[in-house]
Amino acid sequence: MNNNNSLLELKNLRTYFYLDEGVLKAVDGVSFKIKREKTLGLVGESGCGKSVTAQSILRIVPHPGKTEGEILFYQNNKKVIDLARLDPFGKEIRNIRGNEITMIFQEPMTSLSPLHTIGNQIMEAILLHQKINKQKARRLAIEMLDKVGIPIPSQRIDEYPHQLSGGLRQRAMIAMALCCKPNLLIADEPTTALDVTVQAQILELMKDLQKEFGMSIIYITHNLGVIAEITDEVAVMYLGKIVEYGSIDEIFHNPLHPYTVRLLKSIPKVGRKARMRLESIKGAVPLPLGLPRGCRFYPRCPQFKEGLCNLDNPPLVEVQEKHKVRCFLFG
Amino acid sequence: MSEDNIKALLEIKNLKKYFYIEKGFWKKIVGYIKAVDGINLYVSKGETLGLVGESGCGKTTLGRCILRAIEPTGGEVLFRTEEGITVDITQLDKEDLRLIRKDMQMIFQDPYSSLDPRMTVFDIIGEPIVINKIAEGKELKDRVKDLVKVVGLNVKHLKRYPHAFSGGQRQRIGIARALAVNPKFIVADEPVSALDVSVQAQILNLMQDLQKEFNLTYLFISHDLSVIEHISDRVAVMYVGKVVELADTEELFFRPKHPYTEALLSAVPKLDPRLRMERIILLGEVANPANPPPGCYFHPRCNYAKAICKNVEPEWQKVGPDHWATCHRAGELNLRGVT
Amino acid sequence: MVIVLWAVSITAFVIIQLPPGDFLTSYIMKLEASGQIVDEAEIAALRKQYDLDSPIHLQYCKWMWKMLHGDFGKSFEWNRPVRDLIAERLPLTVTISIFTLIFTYLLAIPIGIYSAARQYSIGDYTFTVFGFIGLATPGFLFALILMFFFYRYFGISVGGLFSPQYQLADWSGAKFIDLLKHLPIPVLVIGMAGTAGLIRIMRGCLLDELRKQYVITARAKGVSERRLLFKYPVRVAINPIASTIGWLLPGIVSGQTIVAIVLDLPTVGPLLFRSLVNQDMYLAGSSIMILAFLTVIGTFISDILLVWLDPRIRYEKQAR
Amino acid sequence: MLQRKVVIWLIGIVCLLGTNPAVARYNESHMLAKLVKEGKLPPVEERLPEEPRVIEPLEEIGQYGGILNVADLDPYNAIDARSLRRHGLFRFSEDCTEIIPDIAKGFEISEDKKTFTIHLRKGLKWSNGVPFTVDDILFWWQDIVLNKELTPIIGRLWKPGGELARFEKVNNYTLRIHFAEPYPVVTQLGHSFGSGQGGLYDPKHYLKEYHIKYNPKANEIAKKEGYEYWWELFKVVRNPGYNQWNIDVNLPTLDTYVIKKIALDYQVWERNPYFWQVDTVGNQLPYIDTLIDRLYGNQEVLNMKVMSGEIDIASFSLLLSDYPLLKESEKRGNYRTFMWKTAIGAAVAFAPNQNHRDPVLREIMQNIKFRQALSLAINREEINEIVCFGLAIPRQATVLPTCSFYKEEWDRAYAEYDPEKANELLDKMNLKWNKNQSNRLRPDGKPLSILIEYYSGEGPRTAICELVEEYWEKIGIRVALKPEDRSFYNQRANAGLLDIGLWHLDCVTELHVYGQPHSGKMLSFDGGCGWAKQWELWFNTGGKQGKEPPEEIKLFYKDMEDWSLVTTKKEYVRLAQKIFDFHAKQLIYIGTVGMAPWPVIVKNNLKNVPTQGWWSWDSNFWIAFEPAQFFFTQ
Amino acid sequence: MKNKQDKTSLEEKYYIASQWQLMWRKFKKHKLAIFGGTILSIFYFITIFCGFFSTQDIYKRHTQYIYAPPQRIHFFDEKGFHLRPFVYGLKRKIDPVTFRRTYTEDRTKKYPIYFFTHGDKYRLWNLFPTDIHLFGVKSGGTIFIFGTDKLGRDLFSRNLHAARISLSIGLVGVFLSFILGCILGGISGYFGGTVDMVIQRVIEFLISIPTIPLWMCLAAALPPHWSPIKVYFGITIILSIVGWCGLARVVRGKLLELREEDFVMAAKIAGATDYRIITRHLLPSFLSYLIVNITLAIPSMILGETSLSFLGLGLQPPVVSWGVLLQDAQNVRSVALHPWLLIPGLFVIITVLAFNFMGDGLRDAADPYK
Repeated sequence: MNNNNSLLELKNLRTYFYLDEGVLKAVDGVSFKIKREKTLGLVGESGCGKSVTAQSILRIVPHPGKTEGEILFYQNNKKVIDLARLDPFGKEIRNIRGNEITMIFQEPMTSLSPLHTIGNQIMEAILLHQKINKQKARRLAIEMLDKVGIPIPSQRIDEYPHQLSGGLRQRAMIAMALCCKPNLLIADEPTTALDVTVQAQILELMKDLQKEFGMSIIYITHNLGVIAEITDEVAVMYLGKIVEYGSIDEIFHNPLHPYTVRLLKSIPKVGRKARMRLESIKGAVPLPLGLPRGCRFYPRCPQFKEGLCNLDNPPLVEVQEKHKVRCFLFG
Repeated sequence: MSEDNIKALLEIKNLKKYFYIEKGFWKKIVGYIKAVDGINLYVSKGETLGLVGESGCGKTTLGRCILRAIEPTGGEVLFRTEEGITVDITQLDKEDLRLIRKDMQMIFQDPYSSLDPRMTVFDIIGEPIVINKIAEGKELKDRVKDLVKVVGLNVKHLKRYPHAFSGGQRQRIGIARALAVNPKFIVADEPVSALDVSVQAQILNLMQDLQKEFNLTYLFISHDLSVIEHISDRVAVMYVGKVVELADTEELFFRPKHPYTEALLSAVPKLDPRLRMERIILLGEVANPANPPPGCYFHPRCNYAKAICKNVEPEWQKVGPDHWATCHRAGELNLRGVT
Repeated sequence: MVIVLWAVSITAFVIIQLPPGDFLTSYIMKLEASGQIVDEAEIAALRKQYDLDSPIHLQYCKWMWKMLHGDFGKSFEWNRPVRDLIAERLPLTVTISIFTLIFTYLLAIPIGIYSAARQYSIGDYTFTVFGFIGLATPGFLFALILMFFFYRYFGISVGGLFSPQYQLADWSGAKFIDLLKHLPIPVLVIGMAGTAGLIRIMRGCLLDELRKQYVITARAKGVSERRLLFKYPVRVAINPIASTIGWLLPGIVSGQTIVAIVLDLPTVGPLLFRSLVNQDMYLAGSSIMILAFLTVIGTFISDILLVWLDPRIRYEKQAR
Repeated sequence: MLQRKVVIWLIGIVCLLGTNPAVARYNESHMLAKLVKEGKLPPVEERLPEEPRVIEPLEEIGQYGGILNVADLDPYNAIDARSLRRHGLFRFSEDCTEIIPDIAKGFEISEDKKTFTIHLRKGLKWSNGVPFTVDDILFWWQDIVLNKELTPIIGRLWKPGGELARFEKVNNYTLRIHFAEPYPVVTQLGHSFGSGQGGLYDPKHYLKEYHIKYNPKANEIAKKEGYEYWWELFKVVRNPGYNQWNIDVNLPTLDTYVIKKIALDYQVWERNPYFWQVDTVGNQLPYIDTLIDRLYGNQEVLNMKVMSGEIDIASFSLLLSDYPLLKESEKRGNYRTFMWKTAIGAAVAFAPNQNHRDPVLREIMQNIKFRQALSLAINREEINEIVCFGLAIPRQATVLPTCSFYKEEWDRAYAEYDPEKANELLDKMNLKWNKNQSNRLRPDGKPLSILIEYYSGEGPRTAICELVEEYWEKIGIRVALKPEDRSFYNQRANAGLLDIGLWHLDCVTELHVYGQPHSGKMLSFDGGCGWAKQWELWFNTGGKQGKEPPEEIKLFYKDMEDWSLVTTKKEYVRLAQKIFDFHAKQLIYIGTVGMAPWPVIVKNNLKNVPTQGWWSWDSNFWIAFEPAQFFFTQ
Repeated sequence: MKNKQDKTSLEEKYYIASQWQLMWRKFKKHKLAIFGGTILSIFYFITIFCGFFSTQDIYKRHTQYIYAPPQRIHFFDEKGFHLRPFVYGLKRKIDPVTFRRTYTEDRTKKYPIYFFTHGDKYRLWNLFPTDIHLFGVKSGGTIFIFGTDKLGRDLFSRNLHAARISLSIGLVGVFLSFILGCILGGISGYFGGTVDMVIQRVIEFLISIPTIPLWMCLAAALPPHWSPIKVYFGITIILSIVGWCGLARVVRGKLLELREEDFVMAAKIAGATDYRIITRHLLPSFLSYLIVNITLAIPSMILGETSLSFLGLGLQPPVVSWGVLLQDAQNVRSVALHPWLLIPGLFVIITVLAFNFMGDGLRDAADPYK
């Protein structure tokens, strides 16, 4: 756990949205570390705050949102920057965005401007962060496109997003994210909108590229299968908080938090005896607006203890090395 | 297929649905998308037939064609009524269609757009009952209440509007609506894909329970192989408007005969980090149904493709007991199933 | 398109035939009003000369036939070929229209962008209210008030597009400058309503676009807010607006007739109006046809423009 | 500045001294003098006729030069510009009591009123230098009027008693016109419209080219110009002068100015180098070199142009109601505003339809008491006050006091405001009030109501109608107003479908009140009101169609016929008085206010314009004030 | 605990809130829209009782007060504040040179304003004869809040009565457009095919005809012997003939969009007839959009009426509408000397503005489910 090995550290990150209806605590005290060249999986159901966490890191939370806490970014030159203190519209953060930390999104169609060629959009990222001329940037972009497996990149570079298929578009997005050789890639559900066969292609590609570029990845998804496939460590989020955090093996083979346990059991698994009854979690994920006191999961928790869970918020306890749980069962 | 005809509740013969591509002022037809391209299937009473495939393969269109929610271009959809009469749904007039629809219902993918936001839960669930004049007045109320209980919703919430409910609850309302007319056959079009994982299990369980309780027959459409495997008795795999493989669930998952099925199975991420294995990575993406490749539509991505695959369209052939596939090499290949 | 134009041609013909009487009746009334003596005989002769005696459908066929050959007929009132009359008015009409367009766009687009970027700011509200007032004021009233205002407080006599000394002069730099001096009021009045509408459209479009995912992508790339605004959403939002140029042009030509009448601008609108009042058949009919043609063509241009501006549509069409 | 003025004055004095008509030395504009020097024009002495018309300047001898800016609203009614430059062989005096020779040197009417002799000026030339002779008049008569294609039917004016007039050329400068019957109406020829170009003469030398009789190729020329027949093109080229905007630029003229340029919204006219008028010191007129007529699209822009001083002289297109505004802007616009009288007998005259289709209403309308009551119920003083600033004359609809046969009592006949008496008259007619005293009832029990349909243009009709509506409602007549389009109103009037006709009463001056059947409103059964279309038809068809009028109307008709054939002054006055006595008694037309004032705008530096005058069509507007002698002080 | 109960009942209220209740919730947040709506309700309310609110008969002339400027209402005089407002008498002077009438306040004559006074007789809704007016002065005095016109008629009262026609012409015209647009747009959108194409072509054709000639031709086609009431309806028809095209397009577009919604499919599968689908599902769904469009179409009708009147094609004098009143004002003379004649223009602007504000708010609230 020495600092040299860390790339990014979140300390008590809070992102609240101040709405007319009340304060929406999308991210409420999230802390974790990402090591260099490792992949962290951020998993949770819709509304758990995983995407907002990613946006908070880059400081691109949409309008009524406010970010507090610390986001310590260990740059290559051993400088540490607290991203949370930067002006979200300032130059410093802009120099980091798309350069040292990059991001890819779920919907590759809407994430690319429909009116600009993919080359234009990739080159923009290059030209913003590297002092090279347009021709060089173009060559670089073609090279990147080639790397992400787009056939005939010198031709494709001048095409518009809608001319590409979903898989190719996502590849282009990845090319755009990687063209400045970032230290950290935040992938926000990059394969959710894709077919399984294409998803497999993209996952494979990302693994290869990680090896090649030696970057860290924060991989955000709701699909536990994908998490199992690609990550080294996993943080399970529920309603703005991390409820369990551990290595991939621990999470899948020794889940502790009732939520994680139930979640894993509720998913049908290929190759199991069919038509078995699934275990499910009662109720649904509520909106993180005006939440009850106590553990956020207790209304749905089968192991809920009256007078304990509904009064206090359980702390995140390290039960084992590399395995933390936020539950009174493991206090 | 013939030996199964007797117990089939529904039989689809050579069903086709082409969408025309129109162009210009005069709407000249310049081509067509073969969304459903000559499909043969049957569904037995009480079973769940899973229909799996990637986006754009035509599975939703097939589901809708069966109910004639959209007009099929050709083929037959034979349905056996309670009285044991077999009717061709594609040939029915409006009145008869309305009658037969009492027996066939649908559950939709999007729990948001499938409920009219301007109607209360009571009205939504009661609508099919009123339309088909099954009950009215107090009887209607009781019936709706029963349905609501059956799908696990609070009876007190009948006056609420859909906007008061979460996705899972909405899907329950949708199911209650489908059940309102006592159907025998339900087309479930991706009923869980828009839901959260934890809720998805609830709905799947509910559907299984209901199947038992009401002796329902499902055509379950999904792109998620794990869900399909979980719920189906038999599975049909679709690729670009055609069914490429059909078999019992276990047979298909463990002994696939079509390379596409194999690839599909291989591509599904396993829920176990220790099982990270070598997968079969297919090249490219699903073919464009408006402009499919010649021969076997799958051949450009197929690892086993031979010359014949590029030119000749493969036949729908029986490759085992209750196992059909559309592949030239289905007999010779030994493909890897789920391990 | 051809069908629409054909239908318009019939309608145009019916329109000019519909009011009671015809050109000759109003012509004779005018003569009598100014004290001329017109006897029955002359009227009969004129009827024959103007071909008003033949059945309407024959008149129509004749008119169409001539028009298809590029002959728009002769204006009864001015006794000159319709083509010449319209040609005399068209350059200034187009000039005004173009200036109005430029004015409208120059004003509306930045304000729209500002309003969207600073939604719910004081500036946004101010522009919104002003925009709506522009939309709500009847053009003729505004024109009249403005005209008097300029006369009273700046001593500028408004109306027309030239000062007396330049009206007769040939084109020269000075004349052009004189024209520019006279343009602001008509352009302001004509452009007013359109500007207000455009601001609303621009603002709405932009607000929609600003919420789109690709904006976030660009932001995540490290693009600055200003560049972000202009390179992406503005570009997208301008599309539907830019493409309206096509049908805005005929709209300005025909729709602002009332303002042109009040300000006495030497444009096609008042000419058309006058010809309609006097039932100057060929002039009115041809003007209507030309305007309708402009509209149809304008729509067509708009479509093309949209295709040209938006690669999505461009390729969609190609793909199909 | 001062120096310059002095110099100009000196030049003026020199001119005065040097130009004595007796010496037959003439002066000309610098503009023309230059052309003469360049040899492009013969000297002024050669251009002027032997006896040019000498005009005595109103205030002073003028100065040459300047541009006269005029504004009009309609190419057909470009009256200001037209009357500033048009001329006829004759013109009427300002008050329309006399005929004054203009282009012609003089005329005679024979004792028996059957022969009309015209004397032309020797040496008078068209604007291109070609001499103007009797042949030009004969060309008009023989080749235009008598040409079947150009004039299929000849108007009644030239057929007194049904027989065509006969034209006799005595010599190049003398013409005689013979009529079959005594024909005093021929004085109508004295009107400058009637005796102007296209009205009595045309440039033969120019138009020959387009006439089939003189040029067998005329049809081909017409075809080349896009016409089917020669006469179509001929008419266009000849342009009798209705529409000022389709004049052939090359057409020779005798008018003050010659057209130089026509655009859609303006015209440029330049002085006629052969113009045949001189002032008392021998300066060839006009003083002003150029006339520019601008066509404005609407009244308001025209007003603004006047107010900002861009227009030098204006009247026809102005409105009385704008007077305060115009007057207040005098300083800014640097102009003077005058109020002239108009020769209009009644701004609005009502004519109850004597041949109404509804028999009940017809009977009421034909009852003289009813018409008297209508007239008595009108508060003319108030109308005058509200609509005309109190400057018009509240009067009955009748001829102007300038007429030699005028009687004051006509003016006052039933013109006082006396609603009580009106009510009394209606009571006497047995038109009873309804139960709640709001409306009178017709004999058949229906409420008595009148629909006033009217053309809303020309003068303050709407304002007056709104007032009259109220006056008549006070005496129990329900009135509805319906403004209409002009052509539609005329259709309805012509068909005799109106309840009550309404028009302004013009043609009430001495020389106009009788004469042309169409213009003498008081002598017609129509007068723009269609008040007796059935009777008119009866007279026109000799009793075959229409309805037979009562005896008194037959008598009235006979008087009118007789009046147009009188030969002695005494008889003329006697019959006229008989006719207008009848009018005054019968109230065929019910007047409101007459001789309303008319605003006239003259730029401060424009001189020799009278401050007081008659503004009327009858005297052809400006022409009665010799506009050629208007000038700008430099 | 009580708090919680309140909250749940509030939530429950939200849950059982229908579309219109939700729209109202959203609409309430739009302050400008509420403002616009309030103004319009006031206008319409006054319009309904215009006889009562106006001070006099609209045809009553005051020959002594032609073109009198608006009279100021005072609370203070030389003696100080008075609770009862009053007006001073008017003194007329006619300029002997320009003949312009000028009016000054005659401080010696004071006319207090009384409420619910008896004045000119009128018939409320053409039914009940009465003479009660909201306010007025005792006989002998005058009260011209908006001044007088060329015949000395009270413009305040005339404006109120004009509002009746101008405000209703928008409603009636839009109602006609609405019917035409709904039926034709509905047919076009729901059934599609050839019918759709024909209707679309008709719309295109109507749109490509320049408005003014179309107006002129239609206005000329009105039988001239029609009474003012009929002309009024004729004008509304003219305005709506142009107006329905836009509405039909909206209806069609919305229908095409809604037709693809799953709940329509669900109803179809449940066996619902076309009629039921249209009336129960589609119509309620786009009704809110229609209302928005209608709200935004009314102002163009009102402006259209003024434009028609400007061209002399609209209503004519004995009838009073804002357009007709503006006819008197559309000249330099009025702008310069009698600017109060322009007041109807102000009313037009305010009304159109209010409609637009309200429409804006409605548009935001139209789809409460997004």
